[in-house]
Amino acid sequence: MIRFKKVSKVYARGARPALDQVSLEVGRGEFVFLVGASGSGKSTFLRLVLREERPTHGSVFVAGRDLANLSQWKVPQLRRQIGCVFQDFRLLHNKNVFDNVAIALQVIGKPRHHVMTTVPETLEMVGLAGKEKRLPHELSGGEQQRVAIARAFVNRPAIILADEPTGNLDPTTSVGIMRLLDRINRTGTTVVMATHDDEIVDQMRKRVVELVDGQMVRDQDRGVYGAAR
Amino acid sequence: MIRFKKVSKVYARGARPALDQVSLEVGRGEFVFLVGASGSGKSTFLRLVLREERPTHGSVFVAGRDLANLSQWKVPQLRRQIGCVFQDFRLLHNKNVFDNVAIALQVIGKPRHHVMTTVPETLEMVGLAGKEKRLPHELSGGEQQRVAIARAFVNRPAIILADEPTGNLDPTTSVGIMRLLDRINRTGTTVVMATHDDEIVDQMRKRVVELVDGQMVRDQDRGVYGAAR
Amino acid sequence: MRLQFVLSQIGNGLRRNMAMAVSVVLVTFISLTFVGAAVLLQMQVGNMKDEWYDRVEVSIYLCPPDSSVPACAGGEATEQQVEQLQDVLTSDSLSPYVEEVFLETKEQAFEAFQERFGDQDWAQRITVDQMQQSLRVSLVDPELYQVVADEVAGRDGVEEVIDQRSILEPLFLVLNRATVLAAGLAAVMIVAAVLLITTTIRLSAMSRSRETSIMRLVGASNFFIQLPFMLEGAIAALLGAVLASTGLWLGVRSIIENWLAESVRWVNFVNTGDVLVVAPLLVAIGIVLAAISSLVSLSRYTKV
Amino acid sequence: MRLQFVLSQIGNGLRRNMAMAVSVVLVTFISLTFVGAAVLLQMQVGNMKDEWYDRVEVSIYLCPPDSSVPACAGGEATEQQVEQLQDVLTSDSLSPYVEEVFLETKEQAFEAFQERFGDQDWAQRITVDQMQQSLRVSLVDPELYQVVADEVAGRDGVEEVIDQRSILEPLFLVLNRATVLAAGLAAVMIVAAVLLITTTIRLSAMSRSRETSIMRLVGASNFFIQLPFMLEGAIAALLGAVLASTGLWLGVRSIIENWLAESVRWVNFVNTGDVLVVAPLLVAIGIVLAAISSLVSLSRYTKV
Ligand SMILES: Nc1ncnc2c1ncn2[C@@H]1O[C@H](COP(=O)(O)OP(=O)(O)OP(=O)(O)O)[C@@H](O)[C@H]1O
Ligand SMILES: Nc1ncnc2c1ncn2[C@@H]1O[C@H](COP(=O)(O)OP(=O)(O)OP(=O)(O)O)[C@@H](O)[C@H]1O
Ligand SMILES: [Mg+2]
Ligand SMILES: [Mg+2]
Repeated sequence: MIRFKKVSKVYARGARPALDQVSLEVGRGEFVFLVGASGSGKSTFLRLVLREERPTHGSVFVAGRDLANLSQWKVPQLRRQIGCVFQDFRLLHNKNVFDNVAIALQVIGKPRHHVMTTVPETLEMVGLAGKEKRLPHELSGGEQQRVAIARAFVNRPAIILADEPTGNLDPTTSVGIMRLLDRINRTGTTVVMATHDDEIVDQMRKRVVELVDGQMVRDQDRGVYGAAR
Repeated sequence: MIRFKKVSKVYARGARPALDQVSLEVGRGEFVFLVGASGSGKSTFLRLVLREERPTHGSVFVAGRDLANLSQWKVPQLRRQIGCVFQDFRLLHNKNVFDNVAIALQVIGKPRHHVMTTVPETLEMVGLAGKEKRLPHELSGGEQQRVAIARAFVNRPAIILADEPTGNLDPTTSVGIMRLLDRINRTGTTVVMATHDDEIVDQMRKRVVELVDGQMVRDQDRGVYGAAR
Repeated sequence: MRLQFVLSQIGNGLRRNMAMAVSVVLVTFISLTFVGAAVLLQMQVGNMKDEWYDRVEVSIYLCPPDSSVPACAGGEATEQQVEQLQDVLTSDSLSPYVEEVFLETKEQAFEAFQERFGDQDWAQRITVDQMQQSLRVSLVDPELYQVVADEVAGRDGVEEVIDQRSILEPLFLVLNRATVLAAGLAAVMIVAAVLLITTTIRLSAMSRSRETSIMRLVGASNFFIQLPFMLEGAIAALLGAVLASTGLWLGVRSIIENWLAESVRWVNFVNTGDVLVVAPLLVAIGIVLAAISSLVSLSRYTKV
Repeated sequence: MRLQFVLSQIGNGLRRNMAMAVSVVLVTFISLTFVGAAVLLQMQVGNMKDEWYDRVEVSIYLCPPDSSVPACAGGEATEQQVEQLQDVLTSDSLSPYVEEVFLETKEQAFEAFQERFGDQDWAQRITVDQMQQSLRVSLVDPELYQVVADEVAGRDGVEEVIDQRSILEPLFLVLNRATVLAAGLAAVMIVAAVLLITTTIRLSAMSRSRETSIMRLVGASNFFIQLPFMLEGAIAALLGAVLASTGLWLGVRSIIENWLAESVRWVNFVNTGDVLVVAPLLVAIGIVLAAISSLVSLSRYTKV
């Protein structure tokens, strides 16, 4: 699903690379934790998959396509196959829960009846049935993150990228979010999640990829957070 | 140093209160952890101390002053006695480390020679000596948070408020930041820190105040994160 | 679903940057008003040239009895001299240039004089004899005045040859200067308008950067993201153009049709009909301005 | 330390919103140019009133030999009639209104006529006898013309009484209408300028909201946070005012001093000196505009 071939990324001239010769393959339906200290390049990895950035060296393949050959106007097509979840939720404050999720279908031109059936279905799945009319600030942090996950998942993408989705949440709420992502993963969706949260990683026992200063130092099946320390 | 007398805060009409009848006293030189689930009112508590918000009921006293009687133009004076640290660092991206710290002295009109001596001193203390000329993105997350702490501490405030200062940092880096805050606390500065990080709270064994849905449910000396669960 | 979504986006944008949208409308309004005014002034110049250059003639003033000009030392022009001059003007060498020759007698000159100055007190005491005979020559091409003048000037009985066009030149000079002034103001204002529309779009993009980044994240196409911004600019520019057309129409109606055209009857003024011709031009300019500004600002502020 | 800090903030702000700052300068420029033009036009009207209303007189035209007016049925005004009229004008009842009475003889009228129309061909054939005697009365208060006219009109030997002021009225009408037009354009542009400055400050505040919130956090006073924004607006407005003054100066120099004043010598035109009087006014208006806009936008966008 995602393949990195000796990918390096240098942001500013002369700075040390944010990613350094990373080669990695993530198969369909896998669940991968990306761990590493702050600044180790986790977000950079995810941005390369989304083609928000282009690699300085090496090539990135997503869903079988070489992103280097992808012309600019086809990037939206790529992104429709990828759902994103962030630490800060990134919801629209002035739109209610339903609209926040519906926007993902509206901008890609889905017909009205499709939106009307799919959105409630997805909200039901993430456990927000009955809260369609609430505004984001009327929800708890955990609920807001569920809205964000619903938005990422509503058009059934092949891949979900999550950048520290539990970073703003307390431990109890975090566990709920992890259960939800695990459930989505079981539907066959590939999930790549960057995180600092050692408890969660240790508990889930999934594949763990560790970055240190942009280099991949560990790729462990059913791994734990701190193994390399 | 900080005294809350039956403080309630309701944001939007009809919503449940973000803080509900909270009474609390924090003495000079204390170190207090504010814990609670997402949306339990931790940030609201800190915003009330900073007078970014005004309480709906009750009164807030900071450094002996009743914030209700504080006229608008005296608010800056209040803030000069309070240093703030946030999860997202809030540094100026286009200014280097020195300038980011110096701004806290410049805006309150300190003379040049005072800036020139105090800033390097503080940077030395937080362990950033020699990195004065770096821009924020050339630093690791932990180092950026140290810059933010230096800025909060550079004019020796009586109080430091920290809103999830380790939320964006990996466990190892977080421990370093906590040591630094502890050291600042030992100089006699009152520290109030909102956090989700159970490991850190359990490890430090300081006073813990827990909020649940805006209500104070626990105030424990040398407490742990999960005691009330 | 999509159209409705785009429309709601535009509504949001305009409402959020109300002050900005109003100032774009006003500045476009003023700049296009000047463009329109410049065009109308040039139409006026064209009108007057068309009308007058056809009618204007070369006047060959014939010697009066008591002229002080040396060429008239021989006294009043004789009938024979007048006939000779008419022959010269209709001869083979000049006839290609001359369209018509016409002798204005003293009586005719007196009539024209009374028509122009008749309401003045002293004019009533001017007599027919104080008037002067002249040959009025209309030319095939008014620009070739000099050929005729060279041939006729200095002949017996000719006091002075005058090209009536030269009397009109100062008027055209004033009108042309006014055109330049209006065009200059229009240019400055258009620069301001382009900068403004650019900034409006930019402001709009900035204040909606969260929405935009989220839309990009969920796979909205570039066009879909940029369309609302472009339409916002275009709507504002369009409103400005409509206001400018209305302003010009009202101006022409009140200043020219209801006032100047009443008091100065001998000029063929531009009218509100001409404004209707200019209006589509203004609208087109407004839309082009908006389009250019959109391209400039959007490529910078909302890229994928 | 503080001043330097504020200056660097302003520099940053202006650089970041270059397009916006330029459009504020241009729009302020144009709007203040119209304000200036309106003021100069009114100065021109004032000039001309001062100069001409003092000089204008009531002309009492005396009967010529061959007048068709019934009052002159008795033929040319006799010397006795003229003396009687002079007596009336200097009598106790009229003397408070009349400043000076002066008899213009036919010769003097001829001279004045030749001076005005002398370069026209037909004027050279007008004789002294065709001119007309008149009494020229200058009034203490030109507004009280009617008192004198009522007393004198219809007496023997008086053909017509004319208030010269009425000849000037159409000219003043044109100038006043031009003033209204300029003032109207100025008003629209000033609205645009205020909206623009407001939006510039707002844009500036938005694009620096991170800095601002951080400065607030570390205890910067409101004034210290808002000062750079206010100064940005003021600098832009000031530049606009300076440009407007320069524009008016150049305009007056090239259009009036080098052109109109050369060709129309009988009018006391406004000059570049007057522009220097108007300039400080424009600067003051610019600064007031900026101040108002700042107050409006800053209270909304950078509150503590
Ligand atoms: N836009 C950018 N321009 C320049 N340098 C950048 C940029 N984004 C990230 N970097 C640098 O690249 C490196 C890797 O950053 P990245 O955000 O990928 O780390 P991360 O693992 O996500 O860290 P965190 O846990 O703090 O989110 C860091 O040194 C950072 O300073
Ligand atoms: N500006 C605001 N307007 C309206 N409601 C708000 C606002 N800020 C916070 N709230 C609401 O007040 C409640 C408490 O919010 P607060 O930010 O204090 O919680 P918190 O404990 O800091 O949560 P977190 O751990 O997510 O930061 C929440 O229900 C939130 O939705
Ligand atoms: Mg990251
Ligand atoms: Mg919070």
